[in-house]
Parts: sequence; C-alpha cells; structure tokens
Amino acid sequence: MSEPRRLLAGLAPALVVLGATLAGLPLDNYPKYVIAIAIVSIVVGASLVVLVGLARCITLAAGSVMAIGAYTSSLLAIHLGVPYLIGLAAALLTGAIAGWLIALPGTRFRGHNLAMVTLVFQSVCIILIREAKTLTGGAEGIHVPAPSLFGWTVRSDGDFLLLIGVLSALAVLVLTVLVRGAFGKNLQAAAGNEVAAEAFGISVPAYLTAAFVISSVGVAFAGALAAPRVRILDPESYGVMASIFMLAYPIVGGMHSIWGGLLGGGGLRVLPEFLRPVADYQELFFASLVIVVVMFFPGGFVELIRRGVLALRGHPAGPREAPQPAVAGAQAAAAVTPLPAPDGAAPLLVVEGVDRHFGALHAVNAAHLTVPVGGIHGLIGPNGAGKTSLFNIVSGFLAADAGRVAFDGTSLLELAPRDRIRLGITRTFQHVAVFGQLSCLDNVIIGRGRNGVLAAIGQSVDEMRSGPLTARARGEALAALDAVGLADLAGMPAGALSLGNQRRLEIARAIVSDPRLILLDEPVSGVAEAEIEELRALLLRINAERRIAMLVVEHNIPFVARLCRSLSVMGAGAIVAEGTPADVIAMPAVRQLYFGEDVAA
Amino acid sequence: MRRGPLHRIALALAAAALASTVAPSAMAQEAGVSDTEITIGAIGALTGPIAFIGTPGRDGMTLAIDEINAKGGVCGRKLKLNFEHASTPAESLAAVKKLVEQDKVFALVLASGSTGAAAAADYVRQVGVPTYNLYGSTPIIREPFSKNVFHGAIVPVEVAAPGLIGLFYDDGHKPQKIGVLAGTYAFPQATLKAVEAHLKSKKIDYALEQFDQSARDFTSQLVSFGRQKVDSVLILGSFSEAGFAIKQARELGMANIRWVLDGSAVSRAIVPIIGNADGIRGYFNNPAFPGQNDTVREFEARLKKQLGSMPQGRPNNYDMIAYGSTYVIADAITGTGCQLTRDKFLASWSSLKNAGPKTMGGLDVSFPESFTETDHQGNYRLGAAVVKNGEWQVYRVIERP
Amino acid sequence: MAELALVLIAGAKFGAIYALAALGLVVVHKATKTVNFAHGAFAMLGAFSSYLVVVHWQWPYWMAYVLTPPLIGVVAALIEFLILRPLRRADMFTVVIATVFLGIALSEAFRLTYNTELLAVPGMFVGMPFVFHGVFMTQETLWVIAGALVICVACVLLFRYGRLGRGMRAMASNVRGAQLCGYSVDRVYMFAWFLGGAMAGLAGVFVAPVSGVSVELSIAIISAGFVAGVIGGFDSLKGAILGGLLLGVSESLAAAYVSSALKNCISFLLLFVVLMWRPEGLFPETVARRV
Amino acid sequence: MIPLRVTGLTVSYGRVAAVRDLDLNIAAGEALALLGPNGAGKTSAVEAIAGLLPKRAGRVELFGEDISGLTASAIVRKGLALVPQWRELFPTFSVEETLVAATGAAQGRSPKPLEEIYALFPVLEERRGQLAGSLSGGEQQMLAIGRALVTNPRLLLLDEPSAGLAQGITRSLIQAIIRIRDSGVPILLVEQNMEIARAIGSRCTMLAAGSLAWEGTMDEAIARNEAARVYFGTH
Repeated sequence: MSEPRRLLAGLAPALVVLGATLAGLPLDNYPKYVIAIAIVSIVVGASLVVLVGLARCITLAAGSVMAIGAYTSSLLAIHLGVPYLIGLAAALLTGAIAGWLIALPGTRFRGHNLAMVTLVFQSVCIILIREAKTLTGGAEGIHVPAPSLFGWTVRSDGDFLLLIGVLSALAVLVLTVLVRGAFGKNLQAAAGNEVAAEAFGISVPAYLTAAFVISSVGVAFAGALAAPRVRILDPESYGVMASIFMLAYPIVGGMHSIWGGLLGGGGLRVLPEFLRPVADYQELFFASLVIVVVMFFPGGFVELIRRGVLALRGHPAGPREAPQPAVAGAQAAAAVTPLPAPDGAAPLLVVEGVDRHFGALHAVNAAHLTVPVGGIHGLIGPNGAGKTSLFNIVSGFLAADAGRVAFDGTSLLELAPRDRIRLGITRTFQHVAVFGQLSCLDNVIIGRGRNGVLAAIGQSVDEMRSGPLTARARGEALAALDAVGLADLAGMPAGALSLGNQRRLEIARAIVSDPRLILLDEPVSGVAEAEIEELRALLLRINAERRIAMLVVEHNIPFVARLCRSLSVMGAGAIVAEGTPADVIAMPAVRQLYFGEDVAA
Repeated sequence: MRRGPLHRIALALAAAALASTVAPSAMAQEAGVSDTEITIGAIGALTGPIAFIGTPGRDGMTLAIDEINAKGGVCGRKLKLNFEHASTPAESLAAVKKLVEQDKVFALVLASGSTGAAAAADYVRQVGVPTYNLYGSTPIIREPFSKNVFHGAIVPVEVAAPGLIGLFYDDGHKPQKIGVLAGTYAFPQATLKAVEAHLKSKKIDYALEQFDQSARDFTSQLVSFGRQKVDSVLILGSFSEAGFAIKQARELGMANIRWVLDGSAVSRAIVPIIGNADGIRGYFNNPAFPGQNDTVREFEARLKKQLGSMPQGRPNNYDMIAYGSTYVIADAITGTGCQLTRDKFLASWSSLKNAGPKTMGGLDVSFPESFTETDHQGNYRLGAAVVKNGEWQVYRVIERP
Repeated sequence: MAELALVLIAGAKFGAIYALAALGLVVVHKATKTVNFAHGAFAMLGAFSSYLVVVHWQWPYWMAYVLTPPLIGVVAALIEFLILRPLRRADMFTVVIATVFLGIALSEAFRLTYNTELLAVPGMFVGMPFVFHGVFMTQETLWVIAGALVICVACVLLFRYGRLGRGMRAMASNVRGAQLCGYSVDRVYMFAWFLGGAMAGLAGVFVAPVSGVSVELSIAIISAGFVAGVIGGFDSLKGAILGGLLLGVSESLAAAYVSSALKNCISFLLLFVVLMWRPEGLFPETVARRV
Repeated sequence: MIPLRVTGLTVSYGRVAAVRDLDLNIAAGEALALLGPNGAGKTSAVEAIAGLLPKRAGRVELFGEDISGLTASAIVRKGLALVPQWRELFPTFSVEETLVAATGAAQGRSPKPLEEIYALFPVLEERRGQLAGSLSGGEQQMLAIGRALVTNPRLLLLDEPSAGLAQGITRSLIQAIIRIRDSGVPILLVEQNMEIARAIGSRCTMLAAGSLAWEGTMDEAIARNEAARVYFGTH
C-alpha cells in the first residue's frame, strides 16, 4: 500500500466520526443529539471489537464499565468540582482498573464461564453504585452538570456534538491504531492459536489482560463522554440488558475490523430512531437480528458489505490462492545435499535423562539426544513411543519430571515456551498453526519475536506514524517469505493457503527471527507426495544457507532419512538406537520396533 | 424582592394582553397546531421492565383522545397523539427532542418512569414546551419549578408519605411498630426518603428492610420484622413484589398485620397473588377503583373494546391517570379561547380549576385538577383504598394530608 | 430456632426450584456441551403455560404438570434443530451468544403477546398450613420442595438407568464411543434438548405460583440455575440438585442475617468463589475435569 | 455378496488429504490386515468406513448395500462395528453398563448375549461392576472389543488392538480375535506389528502417505520384506 493510502486507511475510521460530527452540526437539535449518542456507541463498538472480535472474549460487563466511566467523571465534577477533562482522564484510569479486575478471572475462563464471571462483575458494580446513595444518588439518579473546559461551557446540542465528536474521533483513532497494528494482529494470533502464539513470544494472558484493559478504557471513556449529554445518571441505564445489547454491536457490525465496531455501534444506536413506528418490536427485532447474523453471516455487516462490493466489482467472493505459488526457488535448490557434519562441532541442544510419567505410563524414560550446531537431527519411532512427549518437553509445552535440556549451555526446562524464541529456538507444528485471519506477511512478522504487549503497542503507533514496520523488518519478513517461495502470496490471508504452503509459511515464520535451532514437528504430515520432496529441499537449503540447526520429529522415515544427518529412534519412551539414517534403519532392533517381535506365536 | 399574588396576576394579565395584541391572527400557527389537528407528543416505555407503565399510558391517552375527537375535538381540531418509546434517560432525551424539534408537538406528556422523565424534564425546562408529567413523583423531576412543566394525579412524595402513614391509623388501629419494606430501585427509594423523613419527624419507631427489583422471596425480611415485633408493614414497590411479600408473610404465620401499600402496588393484579387480600390498604391516585362504580366499570368496558382484550391487572392506575390527564390537557386547550399559542396555553393551564374528564363529557375516573401560576401540582388528593371481598375500594378521600 | 427454621424452609423452597432449573441446564450441557442461556426463557414459557391451563382455560391443575413439560420440550427440541444444529461446528463463543439472544427474543415475544407486568397463578394447594412449634409450612411449600426434589431424583434415575439416559451419558462421556454404540448424535442432542426443555417447563410450573409469570422470571431462573450448576460442578446431576439447594439456603440465610439489600450479591459471590477456587464445583461427578 | 467393498475412498481433514483413492475388499470369513507406517492414513480409512469421519469421495458397500452416506450410528446398526484406536470407552460406565449401552445398536439382529462376551473375555465378567476408567489397558481393549461384539456385527473393524499393551495380554487378545474370525465374522485389522497381522490375517493391504502401496498375502509381504520398503523406503 502506498504511503498516503496507508495513512488514510489508518485515519479513515476517525475521519468518518469527524465527518459525521461535521455533517451533524448544521442539522436540527434532534439529529445532532442522535448523532452524538451514536458516536458514543461507536466508541463502545470499536472498543468491544478489541475484546470480542480480536480476543474472542465474551463480556456481559460493558454496561457496568460504562457506568464506571460515567460515574467517575460525573461524581468528580459534582462533588469536587473537578474540571471536565481531568474527570475524563480519571474515567480512563478507573476504566483501566475495571478492565484489569475483570481480566483477573477473565483470562482464566472461556465461553459460558466467562459470560457468567463478567455478569457477576456487572451486577455487583451496579448494586454497589445503587447502594452508595449519598455519593451516587442511588437508584433515583443524579443530575450531571454541564461540562466546561477552558472557559467553554458545553450546553447546546451543537456544542455537545462537537465535543463528543472530536474526543470520540481521537478515541477511535487510538483504537484503530491498536486494532490494525501489531497489537491487534498479535491479539488475534493469541486468540486464534494459543500454542503457536506462545511459541512466538506472545504471552496469551498478557494480551488478554491488555484486551480487557483497552476495551474497558474505551467503554469507560464513552460512558464519561455520554454522561453530561444525557443529563441524568442512573444505574438502571447501565444494567445487564444494556450490556447484552452492547455485546451485539461488534457481533452485528462485524467483529474482526474496527469498521464493524463503527457500523454496529452507530447503526444499532441510530436504527431505533428509524424504527419508532414499530418500537414495540424493537428488542425482539434486535435479538433476532443477532441470531441471524451469528448463524448466517458470522462476519457481520462489514463482511456482507465487503462481499457485496467485491461482487459488484466482479471479483469472486472469497479470497483465492494465486494459481502458481513461486516454488521455482525451492526446486532449484533440490540438488542441495546435506552439509557434512562439522567435525567436533559443539552440541547446540543437549537432552539428558529426561523422564516423564502420565499416571502409570512412563511416556519418556531417561531419554537423551543431541543436536550439533548447524546439524539436522531426526527423532523417529512408532506410535506411542514418546516422541511427541519428548518434543513437547524440549519446546516447553510439557514439563519434565526429571532430566536436563540445555541449549547452548542454557537450561530450557524452566523457560516458558514464549521465552525460547529469545534464545534462538523456534518451531513448527504438527497440525499447522498459522494465524489464519492474518496475512502471510503478518504471520511472518509475528515470527520475528519481540511480541511483548508494550512493544506491540509501541510498534502499532510506529506503524501508523511511519509505515508498517521499519523497512528493514519488513524486508526481513519478505526475505523469509521469498526463501520459502511464498513472496507472491504475502498479502493473502494465511487461512486461505494450501496445506503445503501453510507448512512453508510456518517455516518462513520460524526462520525470520534468525534462530539457531528450529524444532520441526512432523513437517510433512498430510502433505502430498509431490510437495514432500520440495519441502525437503527447502529445509536443506535453509540449513545450508542460514546454518540453522533442526530437530525433526517425523513419521515419514524415507523423508527423515534423506533430510537428517543423524537419527534417534524411540521405543516405549526410551532411545533405542542412534546413528546415521542408513545405520539406524538397518538395525534389527529398529525393524523389530516397527514390525513387531513375534508375540503371536 | 418578594412578589405578592396580586403582583403576579397583574403581570400575567399584562403579558396576556400584550400577547393578544402582538400576535395578529395572520401570524404563523403555533408548533403542533394546524387547521385540522393539534399534535400532542408523549414518551413512555413500550418494551422492557417498565413497559407496564408506558403501555397503559399510551392506551389511556388514546382512549381519551378518541373520545374527544369523536365529539368533534377541541377548538375545531382533532387531537393527534405521537407516542414514542423511551425508557432510559438517553432514550427519553432522544424521544422528546424528536417530538419537540422534528414533530413540533404542541404539548408533551411524560408517561415514563422517574429517571427517563427527569432527563426529559430537564430538557423541556430549557425549551419551554408545555409538558405534563404523569407518573413521576420524585423531586428530581419536579425541581426546580418551571412554568411549563405540570404534574397531575400523582402527588409528590412529600405529600404521599404522610397520607401513607395515616392509613395505619384508620379505623382506630394503633400500630405498635411499623416495618418499612422498600425496593432498592428508583421510585420506592424516592418514596422511602420522604417516608423516613416523615416517620422521623413524627418520632415513630420503625424497622427498615429492602429488596431487589422483581424479588420473589421476602422470608428473611419478614422474619426480621417478626423478630422486631412489627405489627404494621408499609410496602414500597410494585404490586407483584407487595403481593408475594404478603403471601409469604401469611405462610410464615404472621397474622394480624396491617398492610399498607404504595400507590404503585395498589392494583387488581395483587389479589390473585395473595388469594384473600381483604383488609390490605393503600392509596390510589384516583377517586374510585376499577369496578367500584358504574363510571369506572364503563371505563373498563371502553378500554377493553379499544384493546380487544384486557391484560391481567388492567385497567390500572396508569390507564386512568393517562385518560384523565388527557382531558386536563384538552380542558387547558379549550381554556385558551382557541387562541392556540403556547403562552396562551400555559396561561390557561395555570388557571385551570377542577379540570378533568367530567367537564368535557368524559368518564369521571380521575380527581379534578386545579393549577395556579405558582403551583403546578394539579392534584393533592389521595384515595384511601382497601380490599373488601377481593375487590379494591376507595373508602375515603385524603385531602391534602 | 423457629426463625432459623423458617428461613431454611424458604431457602429450601427456592433451592428446590433452582435445583430443577439447574438440572435441565446440566442435562443439556452434559449431553451436548452447550450451555443454554435461553433456559430461563423456557422456564418462563413453562410458567406461562401453567397460567394458560390454570387461569385462562380453568382446566384442572394437574394438567399443567402433564401438558407443560412435553410442550416446552418440543419447543426446545425445535430450537435445537433450527438454531443449535447449524451451529454445532461453531465455537462455544458463537453458541453462547446465540442462546443469550435467543432467551431475549423468547422473553420479548412473550411480553409482546401478553403485555403485562405479571400474571399471577394460584397455588395447587390452598389448605391449612402445617404448624410445628411455631414453624409454619404451607401445603404449597411442602409440594414445591417435595415435588421438585422428587422430580429431580426421578430425572437422575432416568439419566442413570434409562436407555435414553444411558445414551446421553454415553454421548457426554465420549461422542465417538456413543456413536459406535449406535446412538445418533442428532437424536441424542435433540432428546437432550427436549429433556432440558421439559425440565425447564416443569421448573416453570413449580415456580409460577411462587413467583408469577413475568419476563424477569427468565433472568432469575437462568442466573440461579447457572450458579447452582457451577456450584454443583456443572456436569453432575446430583451436584446440580445439591447446588440448587445450597444456593437457595445460603441466599436466604444471607438475606436474613447479613443484609437484605445485598441478597443478589450473595449468589454472585458464591459463583465467583467456586469458579475461582474450585472450578470443578463442590460436588463434581468425576475427580479431574478441565475448566 | 462380499462383506465389504470400498472403492475410491478419499478422506481429508480440511486441506490435509489423509487417504487418497483407496480400494479394498474383504471376502466372507476373511481377515484383512491394513498395514503401513504412522500417518499413512490407516486410522482415517477405517474411521471413514465406519462413518466417524466424513468421506471426501468414494463408496463403501456392506454386503452389497451402499452405506457411504450414513452416520456412524446408522452404520453400526447396519452391522459394521469398529473398535477404535483410542478405544473410546465411557470412563464412568461400569463394564456391564458399557456392554448394555451397545445392545441398542443390534436393531433387527438380536444383540449378542453378554454371556458370550464374558465367555470370550472371562476377566470382564470378574470386573463387570468396575468402572471402565479404572480398568487396565488390556482390559479396556477387551471391553472395547466386547462392546463392538454386543452389537452382533456382520463385519468387525479393529484399529491397532495391540497398541500399548504388554506381550502377554496381546497374546490372549490375538487368540480372542482369531476366535471371532473363526466364528465367521470378517475382520479388517489395522496393525503395525507384522507378526500380529500375520497371525490374524491372511491378506494385507499396505498404505503409504494415504495411498495404496502394496497388496498381497501376509506371507508374501514378510518374505519379500515389503514392509521395510514401504516404511523406510529401503530394501
């Protein structure tokens, strides 16, 4: 995307809000009011896109969070005469605290339990607000004074529209930057595939907490903006039903883009004004609308509009893979043969005496293996031999009962999976774990690591200011894609790729951080025969050119034998044979392991 | 500077005279008034938990307007009702702005709950539309006084509270200890504030227990009353809450309690909940209870005809108030001498004496209402009601307690 | 003592209804791994059905108990077929949202057809209460506690020993294994919803004289049922019954001896504590269970 | 009519093709071994035949009747029983209850009396009241086979019955399977262990990467060391 277009795309949602504001200013007071309130709902919708759409967390607490923002700013103004802008800032703070509080249990639960936990927060908050009568006016409500800032007292509908419009545009801008930037992408990755996310340094709990906090800050901000506009603040307005209908904003609009929040929030708030003649049926209508959207258009109206536009332009509805992926590079490298093992090379990865029990099952029994610097080592064995357990112990997804796993002298057993990438260890997955919603390029960019929440937020801001990543980082990612022959598909959503190409993408994502070791978990499982050879050539080339060591777990022995310089064979949890592929395969013990001892007699 | 009543009347007269001379007949007609129609706007909740207030509001008003129009309308024009759904403050503001600025209604009726009405009232004070608050009793709607906002059948909480407590002493009853059972939501809390103030000022000992909206289990509250030897209980809440509380008290063996209910709970629908509800008291905002006399029975028949079928518990307070109040508005319009300007209308409204359905041939189901320049509370009367043989009856009228 | 007994009886009365509500919720969840947030709305429809039978048509009271469960069961099975089956491959998130809004749609549809704050339904028994040392218990209370609990136990037995119950348990335990035993996923799921709906309907019939029929009933039943289910360990039928009783009694005790205004907080507090510290519930069916 | 005829079976998980265009037949009274390395698609093939996995393409006939479009539960009721690789038992069911649970699948045919199952696996009778989840691995495998037999199958699919079991138990399992075969129930056996496969089956089909790699008799397969070629890509 060209520089001005990219900047425009980032600014567009905020500009739409500003545009609506300006368009509303010459209108009558009633449309001005409705636009102002709809803009507040847009902020709510956009905030919930972060939590509901990207993090895929259900919240039934949006109403209470909005109440927290509204009461914070209003009560400060009423009781302490705090200026409006400072009240707003305080609302951001209390919103953040509320989000953090919800996240404490919120990161532990999914689905119905999360719905209930947030409902608890919602109900308790509203009860507390209601019972703190002297402070909040209780259930009867309290008058909110007209806000004033820098000597300007906001009274008229036009003033309010201007104030709400400008501040909301700012909020939408911030949310757009986060949603479209690295933060949003990483959050989608975390929600889409926790295991893969953790493997590339994305801490799922940290991201989910951030999602709760950011969306709560947004919703609380919206609450503080709206409070003086509606004049009367009462707990009932922020009850469970309000929460449920706010949850509908991102769902109906479209959960996966900021536009969905805009469309859902604004649309669902404005629609009742047009449905006034049939107001009796409005709640039934909205509830049915959500069910219909969930069942038939999970992408919401944004997706519907997008498809409509594509259909009008004559494009096919879904994203399609380009007919010929660029595999020429890989084919050219097919002649590459394994590097000779460097003599006396120091071992890069050392596994010693690793034990793991599952109940009575001794899944891994004093297993050992080494991978030399720049070497390719294979781990094979029949089903149930313990390969996957050992692999998971090395990659950090399974704890060992005993033993030692050291990478270049550093013990790995205490490290969380997400910390391995810093040491220079990455991996691929048996069941391809690409982040399907993200483009191939974004998948690879995540593979660069440095995916801490704060770093990602900072990076999101940088991207907005100076383009998507620095030229260097982008170049690295493109180079990695090019290395696996996917450069032409950089912009394609990863979920739309063929399995073979998804495996390539995983390899690109694994090499972009310049690791010293890649753990390959069944890299050709399910891949068509023709592509297996290409993948082997690709891996050999990467090993040769980038000197990345590899540990491969694989069932396809012909493939492993032609890829690796050394093999370990596992049976019943223990390493039963080691050596060069040819030697190992010839061993009677290995054959017996695979074809069985004569137990039938 | 203190202004005496004479001074005010003189001012009003002067203003009226000025208005009649300055406004020539050729001048554009007032908002909401055409040659054939006068548009009245109203808001109330048609969906959600307080739809049971808004829907009767709409139905009662529609019945009255249909009757008035059948007789030729007022000032040669038909009345037209624009009723908009709104329940929260935000929705109420949107609805009144739409009615005032887009539909340009001549007068506005608030048939909504307290908080919605409060947000709307705040706005109409600014724009000056003649506004009738039907159901809001709390100070947050009524204060500050504004010359274009009127209140009808529902008396302010400070007035209702002594009336309510007075019901404990009817028929020579001497309460030993009063228990107050109040809902934690908006309007019971407003009444509670006034009731507590009154009880304290009279140095009456009382026990307070509360319950959440739509509560169905009152055992613990009642047990606490039993422990404190409460023999008289005031319930502030809806008829359903009051009904189940009384039912449970009987089940707990709490006999011989004098029950007094807030006006909002005085409904026919409470009787089927309790079964034998005889002896339960409460105040009613109208002079007779549905079914009590021929006039009210006729009202019920007409409403049923209009609705097709009568939902359980209807007609209720809200149907009757909406019906009566619509006639009050019609009276006020007639009182302008058909010079349909807002100022004339406000002046006419402020000088209504004993207005209501009767003056225009409607059914006399509501107290007559009177207003002055300085007092926009149309009614101070409360009907003291009691259940006899399974039917509510208003047995005396409490005059300005 | 009499006071405490009264509080406990009231707690048991609501607890028995919560147990019935939770049981239906758990049956559906156990067999289909779906939490039906529209369960409260089903109970509301059940209560409405008993209003129609008892008040509107003036039929004998027992007919409400006979007609309502199959009626609501069919409604639930239909909803499974029309909404849940197309969503079977969707994630939990989508299903939760669909049932939440389904509950609202059903409640609103009811409110539109019968616009009133509350429909009162008389009790099945109107005789003299039993009195024992100052402790009162009406026949209706006794019927609600005993009747609801008997039905709960019957349901547990059906689930334990009946053929369809066995099918549901098999499906709950291992979907593939159940299919290999000849149980059809479609039929078992539909039957589970039918049974869940029928239980909700029954809960509605029991609760109708106690709470009346109103839109609020739907929310009251689903939140109580859910909390009771979580306390019991969501997949345990016995747990649901014990959880319901425990919730009813602790709400009642808390309202009596802590604060009546904070009564609703108690159930939420209970839910929160159980979810955080014992996500497998207080009475789990199996020892180990993932959250 | 031949008990099982599979033509052109293709199975895929999303974009992953697990089985491609597989044909196989089982004659009356015969036990066929389905062999091949891990990941070759053996389990996918039998699960697709039994209806647990959707078929991308292909036709499955049971005694001449097309069962390709049926669900797993309907296929069991037609008389094709699968003993799946992970046994798929109900941990909270007792042994007897597990067996009783499967009786409903024998619609039209009468279910096999539990006594017959207990006669085949006496240890199950000893453990009849015990929960399935508390059985040893071998006993669980026996229960899984027993559960399939209760449905009185006309064809039995066994997916790696010996996986993870000790030798002694494997031996008695093999004896039991041979008795089932000899009672006239045709068997499709998925196996890794060549010797077990030879003990039970006379013919074998080898899969590699989802496709047919070799077909012939078990004796021939072992004599020609076909397995090493298919598994390791060497001779």
